[in-house]
Amino acid sequence: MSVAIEFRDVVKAFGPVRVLHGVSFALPPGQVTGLLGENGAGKSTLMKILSGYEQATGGEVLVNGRAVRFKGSREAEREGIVLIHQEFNLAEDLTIAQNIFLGHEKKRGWLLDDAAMNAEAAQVLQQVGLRAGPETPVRQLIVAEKQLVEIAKALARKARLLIMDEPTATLTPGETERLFALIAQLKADGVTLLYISHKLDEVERITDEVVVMRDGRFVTRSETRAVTRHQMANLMVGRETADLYPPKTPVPAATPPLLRVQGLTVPGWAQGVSFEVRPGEILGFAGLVGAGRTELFEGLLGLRPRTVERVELEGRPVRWRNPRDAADQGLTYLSEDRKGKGLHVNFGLRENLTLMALSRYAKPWLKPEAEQRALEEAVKRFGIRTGSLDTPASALSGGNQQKLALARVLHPDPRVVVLDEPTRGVDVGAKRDIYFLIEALAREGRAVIVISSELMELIGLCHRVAVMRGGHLQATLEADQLTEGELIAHATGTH
Amino acid sequence: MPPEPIDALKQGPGAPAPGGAAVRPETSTRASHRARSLLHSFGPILGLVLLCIIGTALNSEFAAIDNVMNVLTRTAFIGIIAVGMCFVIISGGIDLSVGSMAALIAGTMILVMNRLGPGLGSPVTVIAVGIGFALLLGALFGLAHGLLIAKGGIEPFIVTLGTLGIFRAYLTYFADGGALTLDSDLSDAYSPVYYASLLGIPIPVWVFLAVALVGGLVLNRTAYGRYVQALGSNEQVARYAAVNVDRIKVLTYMLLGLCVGIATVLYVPRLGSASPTTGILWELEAIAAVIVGGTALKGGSGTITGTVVGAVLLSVISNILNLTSIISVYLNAAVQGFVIIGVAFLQRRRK
Amino acid sequence: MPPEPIDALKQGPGAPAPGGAAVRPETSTRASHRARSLLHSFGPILGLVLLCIIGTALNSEFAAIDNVMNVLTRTAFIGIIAVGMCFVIISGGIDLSVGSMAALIAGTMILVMNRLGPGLGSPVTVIAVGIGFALLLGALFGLAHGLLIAKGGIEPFIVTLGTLGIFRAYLTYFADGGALTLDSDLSDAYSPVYYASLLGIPIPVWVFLAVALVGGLVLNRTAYGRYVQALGSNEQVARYAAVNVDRIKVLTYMLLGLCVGIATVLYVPRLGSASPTTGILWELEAIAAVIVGGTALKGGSGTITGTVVGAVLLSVISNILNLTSIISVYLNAAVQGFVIIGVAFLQRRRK
Amino acid sequence: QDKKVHVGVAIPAATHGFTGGIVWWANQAKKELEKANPGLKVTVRTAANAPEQANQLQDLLTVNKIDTLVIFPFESAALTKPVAQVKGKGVYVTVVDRGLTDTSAQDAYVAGDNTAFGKLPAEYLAKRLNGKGNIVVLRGIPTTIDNERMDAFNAVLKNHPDIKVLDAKYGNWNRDDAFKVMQDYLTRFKQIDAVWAADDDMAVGVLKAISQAKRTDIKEVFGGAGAKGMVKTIIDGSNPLIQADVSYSPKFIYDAIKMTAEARLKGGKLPATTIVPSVLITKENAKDFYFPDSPF
Ligand SMILES: Nc1ncnc2c1ncn2[C@@H]1O[C@H](COP(=O)(O)OP(=O)(O)OP(=O)(O)O)[C@@H](O)[C@H]1O
Ligand SMILES: Nc1ncnc2c1ncn2[C@@H]1O[C@H](COP(=O)(O)OP(=O)(O)OP(=O)(O)O)[C@@H](O)[C@H]1O
Ligand SMILES: [Mg+2]
Ligand SMILES: [Mg+2]
Repeated sequence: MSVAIEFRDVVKAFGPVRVLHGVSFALPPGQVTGLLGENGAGKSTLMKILSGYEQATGGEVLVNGRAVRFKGSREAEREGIVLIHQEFNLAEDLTIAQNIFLGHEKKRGWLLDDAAMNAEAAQVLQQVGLRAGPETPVRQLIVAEKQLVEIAKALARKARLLIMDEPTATLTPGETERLFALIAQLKADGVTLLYISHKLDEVERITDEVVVMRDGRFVTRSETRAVTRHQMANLMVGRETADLYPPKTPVPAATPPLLRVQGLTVPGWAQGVSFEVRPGEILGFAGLVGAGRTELFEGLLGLRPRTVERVELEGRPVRWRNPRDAADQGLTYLSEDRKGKGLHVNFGLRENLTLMALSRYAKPWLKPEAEQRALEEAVKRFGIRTGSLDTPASALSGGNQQKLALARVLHPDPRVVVLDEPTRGVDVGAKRDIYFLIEALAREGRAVIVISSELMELIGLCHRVAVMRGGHLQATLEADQLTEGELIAHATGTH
Repeated sequence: MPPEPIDALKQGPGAPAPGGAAVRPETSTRASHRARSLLHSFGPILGLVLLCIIGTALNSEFAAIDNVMNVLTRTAFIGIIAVGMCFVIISGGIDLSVGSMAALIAGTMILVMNRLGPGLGSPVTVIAVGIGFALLLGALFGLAHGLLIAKGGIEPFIVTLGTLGIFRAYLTYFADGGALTLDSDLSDAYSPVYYASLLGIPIPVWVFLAVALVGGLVLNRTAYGRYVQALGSNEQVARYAAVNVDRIKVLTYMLLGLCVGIATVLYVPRLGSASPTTGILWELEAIAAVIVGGTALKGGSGTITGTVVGAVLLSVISNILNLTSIISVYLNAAVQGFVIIGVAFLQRRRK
Repeated sequence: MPPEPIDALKQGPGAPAPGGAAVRPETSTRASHRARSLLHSFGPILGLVLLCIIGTALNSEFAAIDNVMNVLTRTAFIGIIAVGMCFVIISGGIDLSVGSMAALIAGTMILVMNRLGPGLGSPVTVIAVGIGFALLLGALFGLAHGLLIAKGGIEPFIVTLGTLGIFRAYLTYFADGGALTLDSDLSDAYSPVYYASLLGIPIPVWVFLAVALVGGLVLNRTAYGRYVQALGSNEQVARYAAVNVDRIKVLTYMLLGLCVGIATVLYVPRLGSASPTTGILWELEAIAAVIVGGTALKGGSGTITGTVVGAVLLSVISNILNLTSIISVYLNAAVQGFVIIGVAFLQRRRK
Repeated sequence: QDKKVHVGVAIPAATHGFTGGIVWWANQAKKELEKANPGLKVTVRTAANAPEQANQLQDLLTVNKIDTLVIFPFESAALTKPVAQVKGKGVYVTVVDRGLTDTSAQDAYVAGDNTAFGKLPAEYLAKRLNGKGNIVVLRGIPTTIDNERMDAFNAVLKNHPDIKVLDAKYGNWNRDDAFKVMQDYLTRFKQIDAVWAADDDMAVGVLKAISQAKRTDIKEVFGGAGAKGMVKTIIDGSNPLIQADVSYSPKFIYDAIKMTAEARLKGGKLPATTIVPSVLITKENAKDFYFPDSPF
């Protein structure tokens, strides 16, 4: 029933860029293995080879001792190997059930058996805890819901080896717990699991063993019990890691707010939310999936229909009809949906980086050399790791795409910046850099708003945290009140 | 759908109770979404109903059964082609050649039947062979398109723009610039296929209905139809889901070719001839029917019902214009233009 | 310049990993990437060169300077429109109305000039006013398209299919079904704009060149051009990236309208009249020039150079067909079709 | 005969029956004349629109180096200037059918008679209806020739106040469009006495629509141009609705090429204007207008 896997000297090159330099290790059947490594270490690539989405350039993969060479994902699935992709692979126009069964439709004679598929989809949706009906078009789902659909899709395949590539990057603790329960269930059923995550607490909790990769090479493996989180981080980055969070610089008490929002209502998502943020302050937004944080800020920018009593920037009332207006006045927003809203994946890195600040380079003609210099700087500042500066953004690893997206919204040099899940899919080392960067932005007198599903991140970073529940602003906690328990209590309404 | 409770947020990380995850507290959001998408798909129907009211007001003959049958019958050609076109557009492709293809199929079909006529004896056999030939040729042309697009990797627009010229040129060549006309005894034997009725409804309308029904069934109830939608929605996702993308593309263009063949089979008995003017601008009409029917040109989703309504709507506009003289003939095309834009406005997509 | 190694996250005491630089300046990847994209963009040029060789082989006069100038001059209309169309297609839109729009602009421009003729005295003033009027009208029509598409939320295909009919209908109406002809003294004064040369190169070629250069510059070297590409690549992402999507759309259709206006300004002195058949199928030619030039119909990216080459290539094909009589006149369109598909095959995208 | 003559022939492409006939007759002339005269070369070009035809004139001049041009202009006004340019380079120009707006741009004019094309059917139908009845009209494509014919038709009917033209819509010289327009006329008008289809192609669609509706009120369908199918019907008397037609044979392109080529070979000239008259075709004279080999 269980599947044992062995990689032997697996090599992968995209054109002449080598990303895997001969990876060898074995996975015993029936246990949960964590796969660790920095952004761009080659984790996703190796998993795509294992599950048939990419072909290795050299070396071999053994399944239960037999060398295999999958020409497509279907062949891998025949062996019971299923991958949950890091990036969503859903057809937006189709319904949830249609996506779950795409390529594996149930039929009765010639015709599709939609009733059976919807029923079964409802069942797996229930398992992952998604309450949307199976006939909901995927287009209508929010990011976290899409992630759950991806998980449901893999479950419906009845995998014997299930690979999860950062399944919780967009999930809040609630769904994460549910997922862990599922993982435990699967493990008990004898399924082999491979778990990739940059959230080391999760890795510590659910894996039996960790494998560490660095720069396209296998580095080491260890029983999870035998290493601490700190040691895991060190193994990943290959050096001693320092404190994750910067010290908090206190905000001068008397400063007037930089941004003040009063009575913002996004019909169906958020009701009468008011908040303010001062220069130099980092304001967090906490809440469960469905709390309406993302939509609140999309509404603020005019990306959704909304009503608002008053928005003030530096005491002056402003009216934003679209993100352009907001950007012109010094507010930018990083979306949580990297692929769908955050990056032009077909564009080059340079074009992506400068898009929001083009006026700086157009005098009146764009200066590609200046843009190129800016890219080189950003690559250095944000630690974007890439084979070449001359590739489309789609060739970056997930975490590096996130860094690029972050670089992009900071490029216009905004006075207020709203970061929705800024460290989604980013490795510990880079996370630390991003935290320090956010702190530095605040110290320069900017206002930073961080929406995050990682409570620790909010606690470690923010001066104050606003908690939302069911579209309402529940409470705003000051630094001294910030504890995990307190946040959860407000977010879930059990306070 | 019963309103969903808002209680789901009550669970902390420690207690993953049922419904612990993504919940939609606002049922009204979804309901309004429904309403909007209903309006979206009812846009063309609404437009059609409005037009019919105007038509009847302008000329009471408009609603007469004879006129209705005339309109439906003449819609049949474009409608049948539009059903095939709907698949192609949903799959993310386009076919500009359908008018020329219809003309060439009609022409060669006539040539073949005239040639066989004396030999085969019974006109019915000849006609049966001719029909088979037309359907086969349509499927073959579609196959050629599909292969050039899927295997050759050429843009559908280019491939079919090319064959648009090629098909019409060969028809002109075969017809020596004139018309190809079906021998009169064959023509007499064949004409019931267009002119006869069954239960008071003309044959072409029956065929149109059948094609639309089968089309709807294939699109919504078969794996192939599902793949067509997946392909148009996101080709990469379809590829990842192990859908044989190339095969689906080829099949889709063949399906359209077949539809063109069927339309031609109905067309030939009408006038018994094919000439270089046959089928001119049908591609635009067929594509317009699909798009007016609510399918996005980018592909991904669309409905056969919408397409059928779109095709009928376009015929009704020109029918109404023919039934009245209130507007200068010079401006007929302008009226059509305004109506098309107006109907599209009724079902515009929100941003 | 060679990218510098980025070591911020890397250089720890633990592991000065081999090749630890995050950026590996694999020049060879770049080279092969370049090579491929070169082939891609050289596809049309290659096709053009091949065609020119064939042309010269068939008739040595083909390469004569007179013929070359003739071909370039006549490419100017479509070429100028195609430059504007290139923007629209890259932005993810389409415009089917350009032929009708050109016809209506030409017609009303002639009407205006004839009306002004006696009053204003100097023909030069009249012509200047006419030219200004044409450009303004083009921009206004583009504005109307842009608003209906961006603010009205209607598919570009539908909007411009509608105006295709509307523009032509109004021309027919103004012309009373016949032709509108420029008064002969005005016509004489205006004709140098088409027929005169500067440094041995005809004026329309200069204008074409200027439009293409400005177009290329705007597309690649201005913020607006970048936004157009961003919009076509992914509208949603562009919106989130603070691109004023509606404004860019409106501007893009206005730009195309302006290009149509410029083309018309060159067209009128050539034939001195406009009729309901003026500009028929220009939209197809302009779109074909853009697509043959390597731009994808789905938008996102494309080049002005490719578009120019595409437009010239299409003219050269018919020029060569005019130079020889080896093929039945009926089959001209077929030859064009085969060549278009062939050229597209040369630059097909790998999967 | 040593004299070398290169005749360029510029005509519209074969997009409907009549132009199909033009192309066929032009090629017929080329075949016969080149065989008969070794020094003669004829180059035929067909164009789909006015600008393309203007392009072809340039190409004929600069590349094919013609010295004589026979042109059936796509449109009179639009081609006046391009033809004038060719003439300016010393080429002998014969214009066929559609006169240029500036007659100094042509050496000779061989004309069809568009006025008669509209006048004859009007006179014939007036007589046939005894000066009283309802007529529906199908027009071609909006063009100047279509206007000329329609105006001539209306001018005659002015003298017959009891004949009513119920409506005149465009059928685009196309069988299918004519079929639809006629169907709707039949729905709309309960009493129609005659149809002027204004083109034999359109008459085909009109006849089918009438026979489908099984209407008996219509006494006559009058086409136009003398297509072989129609002429044959008149000869055979096979359709009571078709009794007459007006000649407007595409053969005049053949005549024009032949006259021009022969005159040029002899170094002569054509008369400034030659009108090929349009005549009424009835059962009596139909045989003279029947060319079974032509596609039209
Ligand atoms: N299609 C591609 N073309 C070129 N290079 C690629 C491509 N896909 C991935 N790479 C490169 O391969 C390397 C490994 O990428 P991979 O996605 O496997 O990293 P990862 O370990 O999953 O990182 P992350 O934690 O950020 O997801 C990266 O340097 C990336 O730029
Ligand atoms: N398309 C939709 N149709 C109906 N309800 C929706 C839709 N999208 C989101 N919702 C609901 O709107 C509410 C708020 O959305 P959302 O989950 O994005 O908030 P959030 O706090 O930003 O969550 P996240 O942690 O994912 O950022 C939720 O109840 C969600 O279920
Ligand atoms: Mg990854
Ligand atoms: Mg969110």
